[in-house]
Amino acid sequence: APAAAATATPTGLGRPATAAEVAAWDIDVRPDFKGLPKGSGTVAAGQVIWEGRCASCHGTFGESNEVFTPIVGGTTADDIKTGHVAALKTGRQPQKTTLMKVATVSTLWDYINRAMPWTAPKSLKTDEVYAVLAYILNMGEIVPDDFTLSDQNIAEVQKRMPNRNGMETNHGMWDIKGKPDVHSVACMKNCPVEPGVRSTLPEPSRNAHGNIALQNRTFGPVRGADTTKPAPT
Amino acid sequence: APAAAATATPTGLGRPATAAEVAAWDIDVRPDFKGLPKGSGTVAAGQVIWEGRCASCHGTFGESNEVFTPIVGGTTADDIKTGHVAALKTGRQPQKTTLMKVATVSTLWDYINRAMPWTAPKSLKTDEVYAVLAYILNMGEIVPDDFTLSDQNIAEVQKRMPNRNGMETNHGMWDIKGKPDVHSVACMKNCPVEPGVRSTLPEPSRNAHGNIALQNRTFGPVRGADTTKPAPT
Amino acid sequence: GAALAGGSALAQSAGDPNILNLPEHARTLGKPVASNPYGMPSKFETNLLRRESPGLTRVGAASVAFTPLQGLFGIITPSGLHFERHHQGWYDIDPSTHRLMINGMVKTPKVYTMDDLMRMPSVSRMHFIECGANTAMEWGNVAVPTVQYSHGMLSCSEFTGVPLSVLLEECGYDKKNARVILAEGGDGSAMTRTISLDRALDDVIVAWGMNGEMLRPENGYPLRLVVPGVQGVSWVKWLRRIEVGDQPYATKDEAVHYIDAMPDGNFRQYTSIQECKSVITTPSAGQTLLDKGFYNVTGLAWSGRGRIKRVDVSVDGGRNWRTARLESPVLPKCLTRFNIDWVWDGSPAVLQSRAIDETGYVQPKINELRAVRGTKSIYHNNAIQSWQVAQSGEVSNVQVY
Amino acid sequence: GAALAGGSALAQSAGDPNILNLPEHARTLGKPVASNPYGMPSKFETNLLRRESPGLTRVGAASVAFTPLQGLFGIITPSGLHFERHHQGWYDIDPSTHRLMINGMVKTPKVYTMDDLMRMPSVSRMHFIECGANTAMEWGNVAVPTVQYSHGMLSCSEFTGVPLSVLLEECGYDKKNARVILAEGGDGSAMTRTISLDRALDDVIVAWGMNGEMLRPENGYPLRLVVPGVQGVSWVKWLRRIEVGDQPYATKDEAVHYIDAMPDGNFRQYTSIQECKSVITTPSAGQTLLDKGFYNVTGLAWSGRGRIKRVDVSVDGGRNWRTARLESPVLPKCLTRFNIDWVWDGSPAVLQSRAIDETGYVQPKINELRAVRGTKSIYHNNAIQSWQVAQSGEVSNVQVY
Ligand code: HEC
Ligand code: HEC
Ligand SMILES: [Ca+2]
Ligand SMILES: [Ca+2]
Ligand SMILES: [Ca+2]
Ligand SMILES: [Ca+2]
Ligand SMILES: [Ca+2]
Ligand SMILES: [Ca+2]
Ligand SMILES: [Co+2]
Ligand SMILES: [Co+2]
Repeated sequence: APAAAATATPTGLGRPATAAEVAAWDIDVRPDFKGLPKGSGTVAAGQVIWEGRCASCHGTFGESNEVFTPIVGGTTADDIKTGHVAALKTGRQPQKTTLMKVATVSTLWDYINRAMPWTAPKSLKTDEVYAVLAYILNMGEIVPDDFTLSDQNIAEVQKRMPNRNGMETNHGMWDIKGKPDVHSVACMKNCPVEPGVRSTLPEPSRNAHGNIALQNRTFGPVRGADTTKPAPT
Repeated sequence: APAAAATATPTGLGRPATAAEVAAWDIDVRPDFKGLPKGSGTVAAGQVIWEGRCASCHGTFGESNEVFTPIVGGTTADDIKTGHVAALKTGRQPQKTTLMKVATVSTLWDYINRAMPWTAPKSLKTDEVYAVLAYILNMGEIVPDDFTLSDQNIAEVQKRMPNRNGMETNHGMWDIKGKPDVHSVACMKNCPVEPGVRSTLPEPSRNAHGNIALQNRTFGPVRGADTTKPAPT
Repeated sequence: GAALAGGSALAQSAGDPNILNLPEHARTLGKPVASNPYGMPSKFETNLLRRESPGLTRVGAASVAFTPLQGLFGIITPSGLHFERHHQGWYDIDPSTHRLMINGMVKTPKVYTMDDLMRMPSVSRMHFIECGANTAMEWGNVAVPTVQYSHGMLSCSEFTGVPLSVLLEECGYDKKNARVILAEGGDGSAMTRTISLDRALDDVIVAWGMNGEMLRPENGYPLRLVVPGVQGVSWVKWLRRIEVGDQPYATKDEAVHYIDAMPDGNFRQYTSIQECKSVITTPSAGQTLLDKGFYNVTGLAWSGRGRIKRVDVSVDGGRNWRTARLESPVLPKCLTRFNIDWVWDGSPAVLQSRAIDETGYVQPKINELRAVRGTKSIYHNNAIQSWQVAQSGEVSNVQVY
Repeated sequence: GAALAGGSALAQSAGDPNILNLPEHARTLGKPVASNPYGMPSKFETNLLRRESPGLTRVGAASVAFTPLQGLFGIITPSGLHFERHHQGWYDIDPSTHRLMINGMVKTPKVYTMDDLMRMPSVSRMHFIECGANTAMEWGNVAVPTVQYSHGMLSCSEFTGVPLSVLLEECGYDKKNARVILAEGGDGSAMTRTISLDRALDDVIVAWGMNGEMLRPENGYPLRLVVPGVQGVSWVKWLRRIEVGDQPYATKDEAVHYIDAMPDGNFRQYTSIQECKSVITTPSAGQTLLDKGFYNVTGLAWSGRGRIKRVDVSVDGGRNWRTARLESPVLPKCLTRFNIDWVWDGSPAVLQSRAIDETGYVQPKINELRAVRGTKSIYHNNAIQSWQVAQSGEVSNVQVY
């Protein structure tokens, strides 16, 4: 249903944005670094920021999963060469860290700049974002201890991102007319079914969401199961 | 959309009602008096009930419009003869009372029995309903002072109801395929319009529902008018 | 909006402080999920409430609270703002004790619990409900200041329940002699209404669901009748009983009220169907336009006889009309939302909408309605509504035809 | 229900005391209208709430509250029970201070107030919103006890707003070179997502209305993007900015999350469309059937690629299937409610539903999905859901294929 048909009349509503307004809000940074402001920060300066304003949530080494999955870990020197994080294939590291997944360093710059620290988003200065990102990359051994990250050298750092070659977009889920990857058929009678029940709810999960009896109506076609007791047999 | 197509299977749900259950709930009384229980009550007994349990709301003579439109008034001896309440046509009595409108005495019996007194519905005994209805009819001069209303003579009383011939059902609003009575046409260009504005909101009504400014959002395409002040000109 | 519309003042300044100074919510952490396990509207939305019309009724338990149509969008009425009309107050009935009885001209009179009913084959349908007395106050002259009071006995929801036809079938209704059903409520008024068997077997639903959840107490929890296309009083709330019969019951609300006073002094009885109608909800009376320029004129159209086919809008009091866009879905006996562009040039205007349903019936002007039904009527005023826009931008309720 | 179903015990007694002893609400006066000017559900409905899944997330402001699908009807989600997913908490933003900026590859970057936007040509449409992570916990094995937690990041509403295409047109977007838009939120996370220009010009809405009233604060009041068919995270809430661009932005939530882990160790990026899916909501896991006999099996089906064409239901774990009834309306990128009869004979059963959309795509089994995408994925699990009914009547979450 093309919505453009909604009107033929230009409304003339809204007004031109001023340059200062666009500057205040247009903060996104793209993979090609369009939008990245000039600036720089050292690993050492980043460590100070990290320990003062980030580590309480993400851990001293970015390893904490107290508030979120770990940021650092699971990448190797070899990954930096190949641009493919090997652990993603082997499954050796089941908990995937940010550095294992992220392909584009711009993503981290953009996100830290717009959203971190979590309780005081947009409070970092530009150079502080460079610095703390330098420190994260240093923890991931992507940049050396004496590194200064800047708008001038970030494209070089991109070439060392461990999972920079780890993304593919040749799938059917971007375009509405894209080709699905899974093809099922709608059999109606005597359809093939593998025997037995292949997976059931683990017993400890039965009551892990509270008593389900209290999450259903007390009338109607069914009652919620009393999950404080084992399932009747 | 015929909903019957919803299922082919008889569900077998529900259970037969017992005779006592049907008796407890099947209280309706039809114009042909189907459903009317045996019993009787005098005008005199009705007056006692009326004055004790009805008059506080409806007035001693059923004339009050404190809680509702008046019950008694506006009918004449001639109406009782014709079965047409003349005041409905002349508009002499703008406030229409219950007795001016109601065509069927069963309606009153049924309603008083199911719903009155308002704060204690279904509290009247059968004979009490007969009695208080007798008294209302007496106030309307439909039955004499010494009358005893009963299931035996109520059909006779029906023949004296002032507006018993006042209803018509030859309209198109009962049947979904009924013929509408008003026929407009959808003129599109240079359509005939009577000149001027034919009616406007009386000034005292402007703020009679409170300040309309407080009944609209404080953003969006419009603002509520401040009706504590006169309309701007 | 207006204040900033010029743009030139702003272009000279650095810009809007609401942009230049990042708002607090962009710089802080918000509230956790499930802070409100059952959510409510914003604190900035408290002007839109169900409200009574002072003087219309004398007691609040036999009264009306109107839906604030002036601020609503689309066709679904938020359940918290669904209009209320009670005759003996409302209750919050314990569903485990609630019963539905079916009796009368049936092979087996039956009793159903909510458990029974909610196991039965169910349907979900969107329908409008309009009180037969909606717009009653405007039969003669203009009387009320806003669309909330002139048209707010109107709501629309998605209802879920078992088709009444399924229940009647299972009780073995008398196919040869039955003509009507009587629906009876469990409230103090034990509200009763006669409904034609034709309607009962068509699309009437014994409903428990409204807009995805159970009915609200004010709307009949746990069970009400949904009688699509028929006036709201027949949609009996707190439904306790259905009786199958062979003649109408002339209950109080179909023998003393909801009867239509005709010019000859007679009343029409058993007028049930809500005929085709529409109203512009924004801009509408009591609202003031911000400025000259572009506006989206929006409103609602509906018909008790089926689908809306077309809605036309006039901005010159009915001389010239343009056809509005209808939003989907367009469903039978359901509200249909319409929208149309309008550029206000700052001079006085009179806005009107006119709906046409699938039967070809055209919503009439108030004088056309009065030419047939006179001025003493109360119910079933489906006339074209006129809103006058003054030079000040203030919109008011008028009659123009 | 069950206890009284026999009938013979009752026939001997006089009957059900809930009928024979008139309930209090039949003998008293109820409450006045507008007792609650903004109404709430019955006090008997408090079991149905938005709830978190313990252990799923670590902090409530970057978490999920799930919709209680197990107790809902029809397709409209009550706004108070709409699922919540925030990344940096929610806010109740003052609309008078809220601004929308459009910039990037446009002739004139613009700023709109809520006043401006709500004057623009608006549309109202019903659409589902599903989080890309809905049913994520079930990719490998069964993990959660009820449909609230397995499928409850799913809601459906009627949205009202201005088509994004209208805004882009008026700002003069670069028709030759533009490929995508970036949508940005006004919250702490300033959530950003890339959306294809194709979607943006099709049916995307800059919306303020939800189910007839303004958006709820938890759902982006006063402005959110509605991106029909696309995963919920792209429906940016508290929308402050749209940038037109010529390449994707690889924002955090499309470069680190909402990416699909494939068996070869790669991720699929920019997977947006929610493919065809369905689930039976009643009876479902954690519910116990009252008794043998008739049940209405009901559920929801939806597709990000268009309309639902058909839903089949199996009660024997997928060996045999029957086609369910679809309730109207059946709208593109909207929930569709299905219903089907089932007589439970008291023996174990496995209930499944399978949806087919208008493209002919058939909802897959979990093993078919895993055969292509492996077991490490999180997002876009649209597999057929199995509910096992035990002899006791208790329903539980299983995988059968
Ligand atoms: C008070 C807790 C807190 C503090 C302090 C904090 N963060 Fe975070 N951080 C979070 C949470 C919670 C998330 C996940 C947010 C979401 O769900 O979108 C997150 C996400 C991130 C991510 C994205 C990780 C991913 O895989 O998505 C990065 C990078 C990050 N933080 C960096 C930082 C930096 C740099 C700082 C300090 C300048 C910082 N954080 C301070 C709580 C915190
Ligand atoms: C506490 C107030 C109150 C008391 C006491 C009361 N009534 Fe009523 N009565 C009302 C109200 C209010 C209505 C209108 C109800 C409605 O809106 O459906 C009404 C309606 C009626 C009507 C219908 C009138 C019409 O035109 O619809 C009749 C008849 C009636 N009452 C008779 C009685 C009788 C007989 C009694 C005593 C046995 C009684 N009332 C006691 C308040 C009262
Ligand atoms: Ca930009
Ligand atoms: Ca180091
Ligand atoms: Ca009867
Ligand atoms: Ca006398
Ligand atoms: Ca006549
Ligand atoms: Ca691959
Ligand atoms: Co009414
Ligand atoms: Co999500």
